[in-house]
Amino acid sequence: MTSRPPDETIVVRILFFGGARDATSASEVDLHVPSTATVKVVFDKLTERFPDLQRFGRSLLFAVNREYAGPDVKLEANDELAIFPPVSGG
Amino acid sequence: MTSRPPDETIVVRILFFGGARDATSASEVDLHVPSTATVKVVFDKLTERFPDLQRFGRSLLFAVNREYAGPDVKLEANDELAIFPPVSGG
Amino acid sequence: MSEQNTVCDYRCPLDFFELTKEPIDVGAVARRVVPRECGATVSLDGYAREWTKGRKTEYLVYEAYDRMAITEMERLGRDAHKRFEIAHVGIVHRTGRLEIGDTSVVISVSAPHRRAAFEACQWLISELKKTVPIWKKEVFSDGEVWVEGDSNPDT
Amino acid sequence: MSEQNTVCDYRCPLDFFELTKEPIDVGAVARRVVPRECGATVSLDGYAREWTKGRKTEYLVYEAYDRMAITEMERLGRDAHKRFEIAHVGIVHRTGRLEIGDTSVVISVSAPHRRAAFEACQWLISELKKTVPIWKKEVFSDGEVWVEGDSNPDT
Repeated sequence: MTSRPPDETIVVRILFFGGARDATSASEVDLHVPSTATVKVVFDKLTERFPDLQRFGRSLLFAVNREYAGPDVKLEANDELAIFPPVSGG
Repeated sequence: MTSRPPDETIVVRILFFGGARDATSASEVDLHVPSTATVKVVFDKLTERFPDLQRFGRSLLFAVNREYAGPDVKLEANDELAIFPPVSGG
Repeated sequence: MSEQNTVCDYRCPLDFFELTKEPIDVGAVARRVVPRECGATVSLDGYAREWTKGRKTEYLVYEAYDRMAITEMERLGRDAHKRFEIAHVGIVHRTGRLEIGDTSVVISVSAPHRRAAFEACQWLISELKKTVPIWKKEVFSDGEVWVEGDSNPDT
Repeated sequence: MSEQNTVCDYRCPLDFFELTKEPIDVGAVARRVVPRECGATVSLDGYAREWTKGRKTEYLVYEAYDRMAITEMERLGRDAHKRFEIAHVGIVHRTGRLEIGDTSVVISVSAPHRRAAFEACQWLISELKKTVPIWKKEVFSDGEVWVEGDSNPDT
Protein backbone atom coordinates (compact mmCIF):
# COMPACT_ATOMS: atom_id res chain seq x y z
CA MET A 1 0.00 0.00 0.00
CA THR A 2 1.48 3.31 -1.09
CA SER A 3 1.04 6.31 1.16
CA ARG A 4 -1.11 9.06 -0.28
CA PRO A 5 -0.66 12.77 0.14
CA PRO A 6 -3.27 14.20 2.52
CA ASP A 7 -4.78 16.40 -0.18
CA GLU A 8 -5.68 13.43 -2.33
CA THR A 9 -9.44 12.82 -2.38
CA ILE A 10 -11.52 9.70 -2.71
CA VAL A 11 -15.16 9.19 -3.60
CA VAL A 12 -17.44 7.44 -1.15
CA ARG A 13 -21.11 6.63 -1.61
CA ILE A 14 -23.42 7.77 1.16
CA LEU A 15 -26.78 6.05 1.77
CA PHE A 16 -29.48 7.45 4.06
CA PHE A 17 -32.35 5.39 5.50
CA GLY A 18 -35.49 5.95 7.52
CA GLY A 19 -35.78 9.30 9.21
CA ALA A 20 -32.27 10.24 8.07
CA ARG A 21 -33.37 9.98 4.46
CA ASP A 22 -36.39 12.18 5.13
CA ALA A 23 -34.11 14.73 6.83
CA THR A 24 -31.78 14.90 3.83
CA SER A 25 -34.35 14.32 1.12
CA ALA A 26 -31.67 12.14 -0.40
CA SER A 27 -31.21 8.40 -0.42
CA GLU A 28 -27.83 8.30 -2.17
CA VAL A 29 -25.02 10.87 -2.39
CA ASP A 30 -21.54 10.49 -3.89
CA LEU A 31 -19.09 12.56 -1.89
CA HIS A 32 -15.49 13.60 -2.46
CA VAL A 33 -13.62 13.42 0.83
CA PRO A 34 -9.94 13.51 1.84
CA SER A 35 -8.29 10.14 1.46
CA THR A 36 -7.63 10.17 5.19
CA ALA A 37 -11.26 10.72 6.14
CA THR A 38 -12.95 8.81 8.91
CA VAL A 39 -16.68 8.17 9.29
CA LYS A 40 -16.86 11.09 11.70
CA VAL A 41 -15.16 13.49 9.28
CA VAL A 42 -17.57 12.54 6.53
CA PHE A 43 -20.56 12.79 8.81
CA ASP A 44 -19.57 16.27 9.99
CA LYS A 45 -19.25 17.35 6.37
CA LEU A 46 -22.70 15.90 5.63
CA THR A 47 -24.20 17.73 8.59
CA GLU A 48 -23.02 21.01 7.11
CA ARG A 49 -24.73 20.15 3.85
CA PHE A 50 -27.87 18.72 5.52
CA PRO A 51 -28.38 20.67 8.78
CA ASP A 52 -31.57 18.73 9.53
CA LEU A 53 -29.37 15.76 10.44
CA GLN A 54 -28.56 17.63 13.67
CA ARG A 55 -31.95 16.82 15.11
CA PHE A 56 -30.88 13.18 15.54
CA GLY A 57 -28.23 14.28 18.05
CA ARG A 58 -25.80 11.43 18.52
CA SER A 59 -28.32 8.68 17.86
CA LEU A 60 -27.48 7.95 14.22
CA LEU A 61 -25.72 4.72 13.35
CA PHE A 62 -23.16 4.02 10.65
CA ALA A 63 -22.36 1.04 8.48
CA VAL A 64 -19.41 0.78 6.12
CA ASN A 65 -19.86 -1.71 3.32
CA ARG A 66 -22.87 -3.20 5.10
CA GLU A 67 -21.18 -3.71 8.47
CA TYR A 68 -21.78 -1.58 11.55
CA ALA A 69 -18.87 0.84 12.01
CA GLY A 70 -17.84 3.33 14.68
CA PRO A 71 -17.00 7.01 13.97
CA ASP A 72 -13.23 6.39 13.86
CA VAL A 73 -13.30 3.86 11.05
CA LYS A 74 -11.29 5.08 8.09
CA LEU A 75 -12.93 5.13 4.69
CA GLU A 76 -11.45 3.80 1.47
CA ALA A 77 -12.25 4.79 -2.09
CA ASN A 78 -15.66 3.56 -3.24
CA ASP A 79 -16.71 2.56 0.24
CA GLU A 80 -20.45 2.55 0.92
CA LEU A 81 -21.28 4.51 4.08
CA ALA A 82 -24.83 4.08 5.34
CA ILE A 83 -26.29 6.48 7.90
CA PHE A 84 -29.52 5.69 9.71
CA PRO A 85 -31.43 5.96 13.01
CA PRO A 86 -31.70 2.99 15.39
CA VAL A 87 -33.47 0.19 13.58
CA SER A 88 -37.14 -0.63 14.20
CA GLY A 89 -37.92 -3.72 12.16
CA GLY A 90 -39.67 -6.87 13.35
CA MET B 1 -79.12 -38.67 50.05
CA THR B 2 -80.46 -41.98 51.30
CA SER B 3 -77.99 -44.55 52.58
CA ARG B 4 -77.81 -47.71 50.52
CA PRO B 5 -77.25 -51.24 51.78
CA PRO B 6 -73.70 -52.41 51.05
CA ASP B 7 -74.92 -55.22 48.85
CA GLU B 8 -76.59 -52.83 46.44
CA THR B 9 -74.75 -52.59 43.13
CA ILE B 10 -74.30 -49.85 40.60
CA VAL B 11 -73.18 -49.92 37.00
CA VAL B 12 -70.11 -47.95 35.95
CA ARG B 13 -68.67 -47.64 32.49
CA ILE B 14 -64.97 -48.44 32.15
CA LEU B 15 -62.89 -47.03 29.29
CA PHE B 16 -59.36 -48.21 28.44
CA PHE B 17 -56.89 -46.25 26.35
CA GLY B 18 -53.45 -46.73 24.82
CA GLY B 19 -51.50 -49.68 26.13
CA ALA B 20 -54.21 -50.42 28.71
CA ARG B 21 -56.68 -51.05 25.92
CA ASP B 22 -54.26 -53.39 24.17
CA ALA B 23 -53.73 -55.25 27.46
CA THR B 24 -57.46 -55.77 27.96
CA SER B 25 -58.45 -56.06 24.30
CA ALA B 26 -61.40 -53.94 25.35
CA SER B 27 -62.09 -50.27 24.97
CA GLU B 28 -65.38 -50.16 26.89
CA VAL B 29 -66.75 -52.38 29.65
CA ASP B 30 -69.88 -51.94 31.75
CA LEU B 31 -69.27 -53.26 35.22
CA HIS B 32 -71.54 -54.00 38.17
CA VAL B 33 -69.79 -52.94 41.37
CA PRO B 34 -70.86 -52.44 44.99
CA SER B 35 -72.48 -49.07 45.51
CA THR B 36 -69.68 -48.25 47.96
CA ALA B 37 -66.90 -48.96 45.48
CA THR B 38 -63.89 -46.70 45.05
CA VAL B 39 -61.69 -46.42 41.98
CA LYS B 40 -59.22 -48.78 43.64
CA VAL B 41 -61.87 -51.43 44.35
CA VAL B 42 -63.01 -51.35 40.75
CA PHE B 43 -59.48 -51.45 39.42
CA ASP B 44 -58.61 -54.48 41.56
CA LYS B 45 -61.68 -56.23 40.22
CA LEU B 46 -60.65 -55.38 36.66
CA THR B 47 -57.14 -56.68 37.26
CA GLU B 48 -58.62 -60.07 38.17
CA ARG B 49 -60.56 -60.10 34.92
CA PHE B 50 -57.66 -58.71 32.84
CA PRO B 51 -54.43 -60.00 34.45
CA ASP B 52 -52.33 -58.30 31.75
CA LEU B 53 -53.09 -54.98 33.46
CA GLN B 54 -50.60 -56.04 36.14
CA ARG B 55 -47.69 -55.32 33.83
CA PHE B 56 -48.31 -51.59 34.22
CA GLY B 57 -47.48 -51.83 37.92
CA ARG B 58 -48.71 -48.70 39.63
CA SER B 59 -48.25 -46.44 36.63
CA LEU B 60 -51.84 -46.40 35.35
CA LEU B 61 -53.88 -43.23 35.72
CA PHE B 62 -57.59 -42.81 36.38
CA ALA B 63 -60.19 -40.29 35.37
CA VAL B 64 -63.76 -40.20 36.61
CA ASN B 65 -66.16 -38.40 34.32
CA ARG B 66 -63.25 -36.91 32.38
CA GLU B 67 -61.38 -35.54 35.39
CA TYR B 68 -58.24 -37.04 36.86
CA ALA B 69 -59.10 -38.97 40.02
CA GLY B 70 -57.14 -40.71 42.73
CA PRO B 71 -57.74 -44.35 43.84
CA ASP B 72 -59.89 -43.36 46.81
CA VAL B 73 -62.52 -41.49 44.84
CA LYS B 74 -65.94 -43.06 45.29
CA LEU B 75 -67.89 -44.00 42.20
CA GLU B 76 -71.53 -43.19 41.57
CA ALA B 77 -73.99 -44.97 39.31
CA ASN B 78 -73.30 -44.40 35.62
CA ASP B 79 -69.91 -42.84 36.28
CA GLU B 80 -67.37 -43.11 33.49
CA LEU B 81 -64.05 -44.45 34.77
CA ALA B 82 -61.17 -44.17 32.32
CA ILE B 83 -57.96 -46.13 32.87
CA PHE B 84 -54.81 -45.34 30.91
CA PRO B 85 -51.00 -45.13 31.01
CA PRO B 86 -49.22 -41.78 31.38
CA VAL B 87 -50.14 -39.65 28.40
CA SER B 88 -47.77 -39.13 25.46
CA GLY B 89 -49.44 -36.64 23.15
CA GLY B 90 -47.89 -33.57 21.62
CA MET C 1 -60.61 -0.47 22.54
CA SER C 2 -57.32 -0.18 24.38
CA GLU C 3 -54.37 -2.49 24.15
CA GLN C 4 -55.09 -3.83 27.61
CA ASN C 5 -58.53 -5.04 26.60
CA THR C 6 -56.97 -7.74 24.46
CA VAL C 7 -55.50 -9.54 27.46
CA CYS C 8 -58.02 -11.92 28.97
CA ASP C 9 -57.55 -13.49 32.37
CA TYR C 10 -60.27 -16.00 31.53
CA ARG C 11 -60.98 -18.13 28.51
CA CYS C 12 -61.43 -15.83 25.53
CA PRO C 13 -64.37 -16.49 23.22
CA LEU C 14 -61.92 -16.64 20.31
CA ASP C 15 -59.87 -19.45 21.87
CA PHE C 16 -60.22 -22.88 20.28
CA PHE C 17 -59.34 -26.41 21.34
CA GLU C 18 -59.81 -29.15 18.79
CA LEU C 19 -58.99 -32.66 17.73
CA THR C 20 -58.88 -33.52 14.06
CA LYS C 21 -58.15 -36.54 11.91
CA GLU C 22 -57.17 -34.31 8.97
CA PRO C 23 -53.78 -32.73 8.28
CA ILE C 24 -53.15 -29.54 10.27
CA ASP C 25 -52.11 -26.32 8.53
CA VAL C 26 -49.86 -24.54 11.04
CA GLY C 27 -50.27 -21.21 9.27
CA ALA C 28 -54.05 -21.42 9.35
CA VAL C 29 -53.97 -22.14 13.08
CA ALA C 30 -51.50 -19.32 13.75
CA ARG C 31 -53.59 -16.77 11.87
CA ARG C 32 -56.81 -17.71 13.68
CA VAL C 33 -55.50 -16.31 16.97
CA VAL C 34 -54.48 -12.94 15.53
CA PRO C 35 -56.51 -10.06 16.90
CA ARG C 36 -56.16 -6.62 15.33
CA GLU C 37 -54.81 -5.17 18.55
CA CYS C 38 -51.97 -7.60 19.12
CA GLY C 39 -48.37 -7.61 18.08
CA ALA C 40 -47.09 -11.17 18.02
CA THR C 41 -48.14 -14.77 17.73
CA VAL C 42 -45.89 -17.63 18.78
CA SER C 43 -46.65 -21.07 17.39
CA LEU C 44 -45.32 -24.49 18.19
CA ASP C 45 -45.53 -27.02 15.38
CA GLY C 46 -44.87 -30.53 16.70
CA TYR C 47 -44.46 -33.29 14.17
CA ALA C 48 -43.73 -36.93 13.83
CA ARG C 49 -40.05 -37.66 14.25
CA GLU C 50 -38.36 -40.21 12.03
CA TRP C 51 -35.59 -41.23 14.41
CA THR C 52 -36.00 -41.98 18.10
CA LYS C 53 -33.03 -43.32 19.99
CA GLY C 54 -31.48 -44.59 16.78
CA ARG C 55 -34.60 -46.50 15.69
CA LYS C 56 -36.41 -45.60 12.48
CA THR C 57 -40.14 -44.98 12.85
CA GLU C 58 -42.32 -45.94 9.89
CA TYR C 59 -45.38 -44.01 11.02
CA LEU C 60 -47.25 -43.03 14.19
CA VAL C 61 -50.75 -43.45 15.54
CA TYR C 62 -52.21 -40.95 17.99
CA GLU C 63 -55.20 -41.94 20.06
CA ALA C 64 -57.20 -39.56 22.23
CA TYR C 65 -59.82 -39.82 24.95
CA ASP C 66 -61.60 -37.21 22.89
CA ARG C 67 -63.99 -35.54 25.29
CA MET C 68 -61.55 -35.44 28.19
CA ALA C 69 -58.76 -34.23 25.88
CA ILE C 70 -60.86 -31.24 24.84
CA THR C 71 -61.78 -30.57 28.47
CA GLU C 72 -58.13 -30.68 29.53
CA MET C 73 -57.02 -28.43 26.66
CA GLU C 74 -59.72 -25.93 27.62
CA ARG C 75 -58.50 -26.03 31.20
CA LEU C 76 -54.92 -25.40 30.05
CA GLY C 77 -56.16 -22.46 28.01
CA ARG C 78 -57.91 -20.97 31.03
CA ASP C 79 -54.83 -21.49 33.18
CA ALA C 80 -52.63 -19.89 30.53
CA HIS C 81 -54.82 -16.79 30.56
CA LYS C 82 -54.40 -16.60 34.34
CA ARG C 83 -50.63 -17.08 34.24
CA PHE C 84 -49.63 -14.99 31.24
CA GLU C 85 -50.62 -11.65 29.69
CA ILE C 86 -51.90 -13.21 26.50
CA ALA C 87 -54.72 -12.48 24.12
CA HIS C 88 -55.75 -15.74 22.45
CA VAL C 89 -54.87 -19.40 22.54
CA GLY C 90 -55.51 -22.05 19.91
CA ILE C 91 -54.62 -25.73 20.19
CA VAL C 92 -55.25 -28.31 17.49
CA HIS C 93 -54.09 -31.89 17.98
CA ARG C 94 -54.28 -34.52 15.28
CA THR C 95 -55.26 -38.13 15.90
CA GLY C 96 -55.10 -41.29 13.83
CA ARG C 97 -52.23 -42.33 11.57
CA LEU C 98 -49.51 -39.74 10.93
CA GLU C 99 -46.69 -40.07 8.44
CA ILE C 100 -43.19 -38.83 9.28
CA GLY C 101 -43.11 -35.03 9.22
CA ASP C 102 -46.88 -34.66 9.61
CA THR C 103 -47.88 -32.09 12.19
CA SER C 104 -49.27 -33.74 15.32
CA VAL C 105 -50.02 -30.60 17.29
CA VAL C 106 -50.08 -26.84 16.80
CA ILE C 107 -50.30 -24.43 19.71
CA SER C 108 -50.61 -20.75 18.82
CA VAL C 109 -50.66 -17.94 21.34
CA SER C 110 -51.08 -14.25 20.58
CA ALA C 111 -50.14 -11.44 22.95
CA PRO C 112 -49.55 -7.71 22.93
CA HIS C 113 -45.94 -8.42 23.93
CA ARG C 114 -44.08 -11.35 22.49
CA ARG C 115 -42.40 -12.51 25.71
CA ALA C 116 -45.74 -13.57 27.19
CA ALA C 117 -46.61 -15.41 23.99
CA PHE C 118 -43.31 -17.34 24.06
CA GLU C 119 -43.68 -18.23 27.72
CA ALA C 120 -47.33 -19.28 27.42
CA CYS C 121 -46.70 -21.40 24.31
CA GLN C 122 -43.79 -23.18 25.98
CA TRP C 123 -45.82 -23.75 29.14
CA LEU C 124 -48.81 -25.05 27.17
CA ILE C 125 -46.89 -27.69 25.21
CA SER C 126 -45.16 -28.83 28.37
CA GLU C 127 -48.47 -29.16 30.24
CA LEU C 128 -50.23 -30.73 27.27
CA LYS C 129 -47.66 -33.50 27.20
CA LYS C 130 -48.26 -34.14 30.90
CA THR C 131 -52.03 -33.98 31.26
CA VAL C 132 -53.99 -34.14 28.00
CA PRO C 133 -55.16 -37.74 27.48
CA ILE C 134 -53.58 -38.53 24.13
CA TRP C 135 -51.28 -41.45 23.44
CA LYS C 136 -48.72 -42.01 20.72
CA LYS C 137 -47.84 -45.36 19.18
CA GLU C 138 -44.61 -45.63 17.21
CA VAL C 139 -44.70 -48.22 14.47
CA PHE C 140 -41.38 -49.68 13.34
CA SER C 141 -40.67 -52.09 10.51
CA ASP C 142 -40.43 -54.89 13.08
CA GLY C 143 -42.95 -53.95 15.72
CA GLU C 144 -44.76 -51.15 17.48
CA VAL C 145 -44.74 -49.56 20.90
CA TRP C 146 -46.98 -47.25 22.89
CA VAL C 147 -44.92 -44.32 24.07
CA GLU C 148 -45.49 -43.70 27.74
CA GLY C 149 -45.10 -40.26 29.26
CA ASP C 150 -42.90 -40.20 32.31
CA SER C 151 -44.72 -37.50 34.21
CA ASN C 152 -47.35 -37.96 36.84
CA PRO C 153 -50.20 -35.57 36.12
CA ASP C 154 -52.03 -36.25 39.36
CA THR C 155 -53.92 -33.12 40.19
CA MET D 1 -28.30 -40.25 10.04
CA SER D 2 -28.49 -39.79 13.78
CA GLU D 3 -30.53 -37.22 15.64
CA GLN D 4 -27.38 -35.31 16.52
CA ASN D 5 -26.51 -34.76 12.87
CA THR D 6 -29.44 -32.42 12.51
CA VAL D 7 -27.94 -29.86 14.87
CA CYS D 8 -25.61 -27.53 13.01
CA ASP D 9 -23.18 -25.22 14.75
CA TYR D 10 -22.74 -23.29 11.52
CA ARG D 11 -25.17 -21.94 8.99
CA CYS D 12 -27.17 -24.84 7.58
CA PRO D 13 -27.62 -25.03 3.81
CA LEU D 14 -31.37 -25.20 4.38
CA ASP D 15 -31.50 -21.91 6.30
CA PHE D 16 -33.05 -18.96 4.50
CA PHE D 17 -33.02 -15.20 5.04
CA GLU D 18 -35.23 -13.13 2.81
CA LEU D 19 -36.95 -9.83 2.23
CA THR D 20 -40.20 -9.72 0.31
CA LYS D 21 -42.74 -7.16 -0.77
CA GLU D 22 -45.46 -9.82 -0.95
CA PRO D 23 -47.67 -11.10 1.89
CA ILE D 24 -45.96 -13.71 4.08
CA ASP D 25 -47.60 -17.08 4.74
CA VAL D 26 -46.49 -18.04 8.25
CA GLY D 27 -47.37 -21.69 7.70
CA ALA D 28 -45.32 -21.91 4.52
CA VAL D 29 -42.30 -20.42 6.31
CA ALA D 30 -42.74 -22.74 9.29
CA ARG D 31 -42.90 -25.85 7.13
CA ARG D 32 -39.80 -24.95 5.12
CA VAL D 33 -37.57 -25.47 8.17
CA VAL D 34 -38.90 -28.93 9.01
CA PRO D 35 -36.32 -31.67 8.60
CA ARG D 36 -37.41 -35.29 8.80
CA GLU D 37 -35.28 -35.87 11.86
CA CYS D 38 -36.59 -33.06 14.03
CA GLY D 39 -39.38 -32.84 16.51
CA ALA D 40 -40.53 -29.26 16.84
CA THR D 41 -40.63 -25.94 15.07
CA VAL D 42 -41.28 -22.68 16.88
CA SER D 43 -42.43 -19.71 14.84
CA LEU D 44 -42.85 -16.07 15.65
CA ASP D 45 -45.41 -14.21 13.56
CA GLY D 46 -45.05 -10.47 14.04
CA TYR D 47 -47.71 -8.26 12.55
CA ALA D 48 -48.79 -4.69 12.21
CA ARG D 49 -50.49 -3.48 15.37
CA GLU D 50 -53.54 -1.25 15.12
CA TRP D 51 -53.12 0.56 18.44
CA THR D 52 -49.90 1.99 19.79
CA LYS D 53 -50.05 4.06 22.96
CA GLY D 54 -53.72 4.79 22.37
CA ARG D 55 -53.18 6.06 18.84
CA LYS D 56 -54.82 4.32 15.88
CA THR D 57 -52.45 3.35 13.08
CA GLU D 58 -53.88 3.42 9.55
CA TYR D 59 -51.09 1.41 7.96
CA LEU D 60 -47.32 0.89 8.18
CA VAL D 61 -44.39 1.18 5.83
CA TYR D 62 -41.27 -0.91 6.34
CA GLU D 63 -38.07 0.12 4.66
CA ALA D 64 -34.91 -2.00 4.58
CA TYR D 65 -31.27 -1.50 3.68
CA ASP D 66 -31.76 -4.65 1.69
CA ARG D 67 -28.28 -6.05 1.22
CA MET D 68 -27.13 -5.28 4.74
CA ALA D 69 -30.42 -6.60 6.18
CA ILE D 70 -29.84 -9.97 4.52
CA THR D 71 -26.21 -9.98 5.69
CA GLU D 72 -27.27 -9.23 9.28
CA MET D 73 -30.01 -11.88 9.24
CA GLU D 74 -27.49 -14.43 7.97
CA ARG D 75 -25.13 -13.44 10.77
CA LEU D 76 -27.92 -13.87 13.32
CA GLY D 77 -28.64 -17.30 11.86
CA ARG D 78 -25.00 -18.32 12.23
CA ASP D 79 -24.89 -17.01 15.79
CA ALA D 80 -28.11 -18.85 16.64
CA HIS D 81 -26.56 -22.11 15.47
CA LYS D 82 -23.58 -21.47 17.74
CA ARG D 83 -25.71 -20.59 20.77
CA PHE D 84 -28.53 -23.12 20.53
CA GLU D 85 -28.92 -26.78 19.61
CA ILE D 86 -31.09 -26.08 16.63
CA ALA D 87 -31.51 -27.60 13.20
CA HIS D 88 -32.74 -24.92 10.83
CA VAL D 89 -33.57 -21.24 10.85
CA GLY D 90 -35.74 -19.28 8.45
CA ILE D 91 -36.40 -15.55 8.58
CA VAL D 92 -38.63 -13.66 6.16
CA HIS D 93 -39.26 -9.94 6.63
CA ARG D 94 -41.72 -7.98 4.59
CA THR D 95 -41.09 -4.44 3.32
CA GLY D 96 -43.29 -1.78 1.75
CA ARG D 97 -46.81 -0.91 2.83
CA LEU D 98 -48.50 -3.23 5.32
CA GLU D 99 -52.12 -3.10 6.38
CA ILE D 100 -53.14 -3.71 10.01
CA GLY D 101 -52.78 -7.40 10.85
CA ASP D 102 -50.43 -8.14 7.95
CA THR D 103 -47.43 -10.22 8.93
CA SER D 104 -44.25 -8.12 8.99
CA VAL D 105 -41.84 -10.87 9.99
CA VAL D 106 -41.79 -14.63 10.46
CA ILE D 107 -38.95 -16.39 12.24
CA SER D 108 -39.10 -20.19 12.30
CA VAL D 109 -36.64 -22.41 14.10
CA SER D 110 -36.62 -26.19 14.13
CA ALA D 111 -34.80 -28.32 16.67
CA PRO D 112 -34.71 -31.88 17.94
CA HIS D 113 -35.86 -30.58 21.33
CA ARG D 114 -38.39 -27.82 21.58
CA ARG D 115 -36.72 -25.82 24.35
CA ALA D 116 -33.82 -24.88 22.08
CA ALA D 117 -36.26 -23.86 19.35
CA PHE D 118 -38.18 -21.59 21.76
CA GLU D 119 -35.00 -19.99 23.10
CA ALA D 120 -33.44 -19.46 19.68
CA CYS D 121 -36.62 -17.98 18.20
CA GLN D 122 -36.98 -15.57 21.12
CA TRP D 123 -33.31 -14.58 20.87
CA LEU D 124 -33.54 -14.09 17.10
CA ILE D 125 -36.51 -11.71 17.17
CA SER D 126 -34.89 -9.75 19.99
CA GLU D 127 -31.61 -9.42 18.07
CA LEU D 128 -33.35 -8.73 14.77
CA LYS D 129 -35.09 -5.75 16.33
CA LYS D 130 -31.73 -4.44 17.55
CA THR D 131 -29.42 -4.97 14.59
CA VAL D 132 -31.14 -5.70 11.27
CA PRO D 133 -31.36 -2.44 9.29
CA ILE D 134 -35.11 -2.17 8.77
CA TRP D 135 -37.24 0.80 9.75
CA LYS D 136 -40.94 1.09 10.42
CA LYS D 137 -43.07 4.13 9.71
CA GLU D 138 -46.48 4.36 11.36
CA VAL D 139 -49.03 6.29 9.38
CA PHE D 140 -51.91 7.87 11.29
CA SER D 141 -54.93 9.71 9.97
CA ASP D 142 -53.22 12.99 10.88
CA GLY D 143 -49.56 12.32 10.28
CA GLU D 144 -46.79 9.78 10.21
CA VAL D 145 -43.74 8.94 12.29
CA TRP D 146 -40.63 6.83 11.87
CA VAL D 147 -40.40 4.46 14.80
CA GLU D 148 -36.95 4.53 16.31
CA GLY D 149 -35.48 1.55 18.10
CA ASP D 150 -34.07 2.37 21.49
CA SER D 151 -31.18 -0.08 21.45
CA ASN D 152 -27.65 0.62 20.43
CA PRO D 153 -26.43 -2.19 18.19
CA ASP D 154 -22.82 -1.00 18.10
CA THR D 155 -20.70 -4.03 17.53
